[in-house]
Amino acid sequence: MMLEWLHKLGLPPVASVHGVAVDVAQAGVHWLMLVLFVGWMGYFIFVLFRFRRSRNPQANYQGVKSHFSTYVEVAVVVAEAVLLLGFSIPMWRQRVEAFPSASQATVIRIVAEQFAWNIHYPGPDGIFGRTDPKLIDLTSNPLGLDRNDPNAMDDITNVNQLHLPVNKPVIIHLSSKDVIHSFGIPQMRIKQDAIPGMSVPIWFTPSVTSEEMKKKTNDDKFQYQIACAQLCGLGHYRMAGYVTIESQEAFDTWLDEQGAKAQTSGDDAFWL
Amino acid sequence: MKKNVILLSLLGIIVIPGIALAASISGKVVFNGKVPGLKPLDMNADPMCAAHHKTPPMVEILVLGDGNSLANVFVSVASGLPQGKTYAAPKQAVTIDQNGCMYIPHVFGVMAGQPVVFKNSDGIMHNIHALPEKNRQFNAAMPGTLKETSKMFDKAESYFKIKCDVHPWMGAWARVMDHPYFQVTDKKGIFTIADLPAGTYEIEAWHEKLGVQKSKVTVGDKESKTLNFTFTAPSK
Amino acid sequence: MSSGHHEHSEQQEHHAEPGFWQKYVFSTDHKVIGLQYGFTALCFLFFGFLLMLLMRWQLAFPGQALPVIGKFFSDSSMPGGIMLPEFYNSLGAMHGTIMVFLGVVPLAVGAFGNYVMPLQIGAVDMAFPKINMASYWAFFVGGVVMLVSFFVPGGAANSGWTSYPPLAELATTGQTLWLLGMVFLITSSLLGSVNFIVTIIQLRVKGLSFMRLPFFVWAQFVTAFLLLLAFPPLEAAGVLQLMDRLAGSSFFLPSGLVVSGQLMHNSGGGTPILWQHLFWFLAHPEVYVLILPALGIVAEIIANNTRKPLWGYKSMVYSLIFLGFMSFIVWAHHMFMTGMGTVINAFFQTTTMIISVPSVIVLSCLFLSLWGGSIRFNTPMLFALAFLPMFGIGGLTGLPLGLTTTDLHLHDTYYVIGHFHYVVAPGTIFALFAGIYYWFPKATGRKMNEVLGKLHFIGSFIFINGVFMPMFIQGLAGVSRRLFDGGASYYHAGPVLKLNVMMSVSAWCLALAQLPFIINFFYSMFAGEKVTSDNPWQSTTLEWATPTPPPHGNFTFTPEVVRGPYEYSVPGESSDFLPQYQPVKG
Amino acid sequence: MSALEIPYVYTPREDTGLTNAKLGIWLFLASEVMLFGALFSTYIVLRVGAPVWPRGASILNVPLATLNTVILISSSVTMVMAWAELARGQFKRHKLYLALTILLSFGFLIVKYVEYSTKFHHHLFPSKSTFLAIYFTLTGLHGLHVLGGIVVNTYFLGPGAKMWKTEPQRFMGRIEVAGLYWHFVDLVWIFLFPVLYLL
Amino acid sequence: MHQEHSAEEVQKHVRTYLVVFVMLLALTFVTVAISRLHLGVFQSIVLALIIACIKGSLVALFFMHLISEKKLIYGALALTVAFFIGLMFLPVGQMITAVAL
Repeated sequence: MMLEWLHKLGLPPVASVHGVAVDVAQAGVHWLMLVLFVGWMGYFIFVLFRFRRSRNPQANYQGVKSHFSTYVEVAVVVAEAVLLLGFSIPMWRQRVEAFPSASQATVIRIVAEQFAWNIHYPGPDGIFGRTDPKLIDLTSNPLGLDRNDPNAMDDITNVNQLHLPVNKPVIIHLSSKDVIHSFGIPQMRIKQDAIPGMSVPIWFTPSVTSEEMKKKTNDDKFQYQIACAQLCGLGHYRMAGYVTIESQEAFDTWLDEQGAKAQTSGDDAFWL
Repeated sequence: MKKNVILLSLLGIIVIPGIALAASISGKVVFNGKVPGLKPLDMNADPMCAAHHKTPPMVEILVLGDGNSLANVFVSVASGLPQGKTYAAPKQAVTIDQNGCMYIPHVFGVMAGQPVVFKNSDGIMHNIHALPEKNRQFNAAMPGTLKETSKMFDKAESYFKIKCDVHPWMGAWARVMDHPYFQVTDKKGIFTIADLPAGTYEIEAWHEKLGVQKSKVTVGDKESKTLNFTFTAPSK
Repeated sequence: MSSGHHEHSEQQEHHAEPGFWQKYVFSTDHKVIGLQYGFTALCFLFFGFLLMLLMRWQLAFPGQALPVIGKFFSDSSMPGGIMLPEFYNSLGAMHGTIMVFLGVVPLAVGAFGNYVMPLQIGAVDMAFPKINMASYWAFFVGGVVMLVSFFVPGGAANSGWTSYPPLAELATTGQTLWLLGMVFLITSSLLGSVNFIVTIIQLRVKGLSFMRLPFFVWAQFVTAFLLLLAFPPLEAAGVLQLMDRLAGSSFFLPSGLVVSGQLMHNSGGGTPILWQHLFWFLAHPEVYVLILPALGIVAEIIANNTRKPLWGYKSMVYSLIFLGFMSFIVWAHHMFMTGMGTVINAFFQTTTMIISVPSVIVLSCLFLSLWGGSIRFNTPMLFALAFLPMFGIGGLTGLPLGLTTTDLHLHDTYYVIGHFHYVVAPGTIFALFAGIYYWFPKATGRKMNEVLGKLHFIGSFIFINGVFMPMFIQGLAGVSRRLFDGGASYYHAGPVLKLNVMMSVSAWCLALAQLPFIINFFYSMFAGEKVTSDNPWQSTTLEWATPTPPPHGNFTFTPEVVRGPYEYSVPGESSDFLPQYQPVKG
Repeated sequence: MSALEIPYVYTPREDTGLTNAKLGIWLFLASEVMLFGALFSTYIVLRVGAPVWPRGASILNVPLATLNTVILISSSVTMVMAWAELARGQFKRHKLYLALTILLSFGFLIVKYVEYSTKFHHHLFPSKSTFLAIYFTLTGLHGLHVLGGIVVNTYFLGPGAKMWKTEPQRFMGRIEVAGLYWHFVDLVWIFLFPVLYLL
Repeated sequence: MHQEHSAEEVQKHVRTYLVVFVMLLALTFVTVAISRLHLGVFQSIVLALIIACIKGSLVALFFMHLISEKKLIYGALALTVAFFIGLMFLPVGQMITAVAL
């Protein structure tokens, strides 16, 4: 029920496997908050009314004698402990330690920059080509991919267009060229800072395709987006990436297209 | 001393158009060699940009006209101008438009102290990140609702890049001149440098990818000479 | 100190009347310094508030020219009245910095701490009056530096109040001034905190044991320790960032940075995460620096206006100490999204949950103190009462942010903004208003107007919730913070975007609601109702035992404390309050 | 300015056993511990994160630093002797020791100056590596503390010494406080020396 | 009242100071000598820090009279040490255990 309320308030529909558990915890913690707040407020309003000066001219030196508040505090501690030990810590462990094996996942590098997301697919060989910041050219080679590296031959890169197959775990190695950005897809309940000098892996499993989501939300314009969550400069507010979740077949087709595009054009390294 | 310079330059402004008339150098720049199959710009990164173009525009590192005439070559007088002479900057602004998520023109020259107006025809946010070395760098955002903004470069400076960080592919090349004898070739590859005093000049032609070529030419009073440049891609 | 003391000081006053400069500007009197802090901080608070009003225009109507006022701004900030994103970022960064470091802390600690605390412990002044003065002037210089930074090329700091590198290190000159300003502010805080601790420990009058200290003094005591030990790491971090900016070192910069397509030629080897550690090592305790004095003020006012002792005074004190201690080891919950391993993550989550317990205890004690009271609804009490649920909302919404599971969705969204603003704005700032109304008669000899005060309260209460409550909704929708267009670029923000207008209108109404306060403040200072007694609220603590306003040296007698701080409505007594200094009968 | 009689300036408070200044300086030193602590923490983080870390001795001048260590330790001794002589009522000898302390502090700074200028001469700047950056930051900040100590001690040697005639007890307290600060500066160096130069 | 310092008492103090001075000098040379032995990185760090801690303690205990200080000071310093340890180890701990590569 709480989850329905939260969705009504604005919580976007969930679209990843672990996101369901995040929402359960979200609902749980908001229940705790609501109960506490309503309890406090009920008591508060009653007390303000009951013990106003005109009604109660003589204050009582002792005040409350019951131990009810202690029980409440203990209850709060227990609830917090449940949320912490039951949900939060195990969930984090799963996030950062239980990575799916690379062979069963879509593995991608994402390199953030002011103000774009560079997406890097390893191509059919599954190996990312060598990159070198010295080779970066924003028009032709924004990732600084070393074209002489055999592993780089079939690599596919693009800016801001992230395509992922549905129901298959995704591992993203996240880094940044310049300042700290933060990679977040609200519907996936995922967020991670992209920090220069570090490569942080995250993983999730998208469970709803873009098309399904369009039907579900009754909105043809529905669009998954990467939202930058960390102030990264004057263009921070529109550092959006576009995410398409699609069936494995559609994804493969798209990837082939992209690969073909990368192959046919630019026959001479000089012009790349 | 300083006064003298100012006086002299004032004199120059008045005198040049009157007396030292109209020698001119013009010519054509062509590209020679195998024309590479260039990639179109991938503007999917910002759907609003992609929507501007029916077909994706080509990258601008090599813009050719009929007969492989080469556009976007910056042709200027490199040396030979009278020593110590200074040239006043025109009041009229150079205008750069941000249109279809591209800079128009792609290569431009401006005189030190001359205003540069950046227009935003796109109605989406761009930022103008100028990366000169001698002049002060600036990084100015232009939200969609801001239609134009005026900037100025104070010192003469060789070629530097101006780019948009919101749209990584967007780049323009600029050069700040201390004299008015320069032109950027159009798609026909044609340039004309007019109103030169008689003398021997070294003319420089620069292309962002193909480098610099220089050539000497002597013009007499009211004489017009032709000077052509041919750029070739380096062999592997 | 003997009874001969005040004769001595009177003599002094007779033959050496200090001049205007020494009396009001370079004064060493803690009360004058407190008022100086108060006025300066209120000005900064007002200024920081104005920055926010500007931002709210842009958020409600992105890209539209600001009417009338817009044209007074320079082309580098608002050409034609249209705000530029870099100016918006400046406003954001400086709003945060000014509100925290130049507004709330100086008001809560510098002003109330300085004015009230020595009076409450029966001291003649602070332990080091000259250092006290130096502390104010360091603060003042820091503030001036911050203000000046608005006028340098490129504008003021625009990398957030957290100044995360590398962004902050690539930023314009304003950032250098920000760092310099911070060094002054930190120095000021350090001088102040040493002074506070020594004063509280050493200058308590006879009989005033630690467990008889008013809760406000306790709050200042713990706060001073937080400032003393948490601020130096930020000073170190500031020095390191200055080195990076000015000497070209790479403490916070890894190698291979490519900015705008250009490879940077720094030596590398540093890490941006280090800054976050050093920054949050201060900035988390800083949150408690903001909130503890507020709790202190509220406790004083609640005890006074319920006419009964605080419920659970001792457990409140112990909670306070525990809170202070724990606040040093929770900082990395601000950094959950930096790629933390399980163990450290679990550690910081656990400490974060633990620290919520003493907060709940203190808040519960304040709520329970109301039971059985005889509640007077005057203006200070209204603000103090409103503080309780507001701080409650602020505290509760901290829970989903402290648990990484839920934080995964809420991190760096408007939920965070809503959360800490509830703690600080309707929380702390309400408490500070309560304090101003409460102690105004002591400082001026006149009461503030009750009608205007209540008007101020009602307006503020309604509109401040109108500003901040919708932020939780936007946050749940996943709208990131610090967005120049308020989220218009994102699909998922669509359904909650219209709230921006409502929030902005509330903010502007909130500004209007401050007019009664400003009028009241100045009107009452000169023409308010004069108090007939030194103790108009019939309070028990020592500050009310002084003449009104208190002279240099404070007390006209040597106070001695014989009982706890909140002996109201003691059974069998004829009066409903027994001041701490009133001798025991018989 | 009408002087107030602030208690426990001269004599310790009974329950705490401390004068205001004594408590104050220790609190100040506590904050200094956190300041240098943050910088040492920075050192650890940088070093752990670095693929290679140079041995200090390969870049820095260990003999000079050892000399400086000896100078600073000696100055600490002269400082504590200055206080001890005051406690014995030997004001002249106190002045001698205090002067010696100041002299040694200047010696320390001169050696530091020599060290810095050779570094600059060889183009070893903070921008060169994080090791040099933390070296310059730590020693620079420490040098500023030495400078601060010189200012304080010179004041007590000069104009501040007048207080010995009027309020000897209070003057002794002041010298003790100045001494505590000075020993702390020495103590920081004792850690800086091995951390930067030897490891 | 402030404790009066008798001549013998001070004399005793002075003797301590000189002993400490000699020890500090000796330890300085020991630590330099050890660094010349080129032990393993770990051993040399541990040794150097142990020696530095001894020297630091000597200064704090005897020059700064911490050996006979009041409880209140001990309390304040204990607090400082606790936070100092947190500051020293938590950041580096976080970085070592980070999931980042």
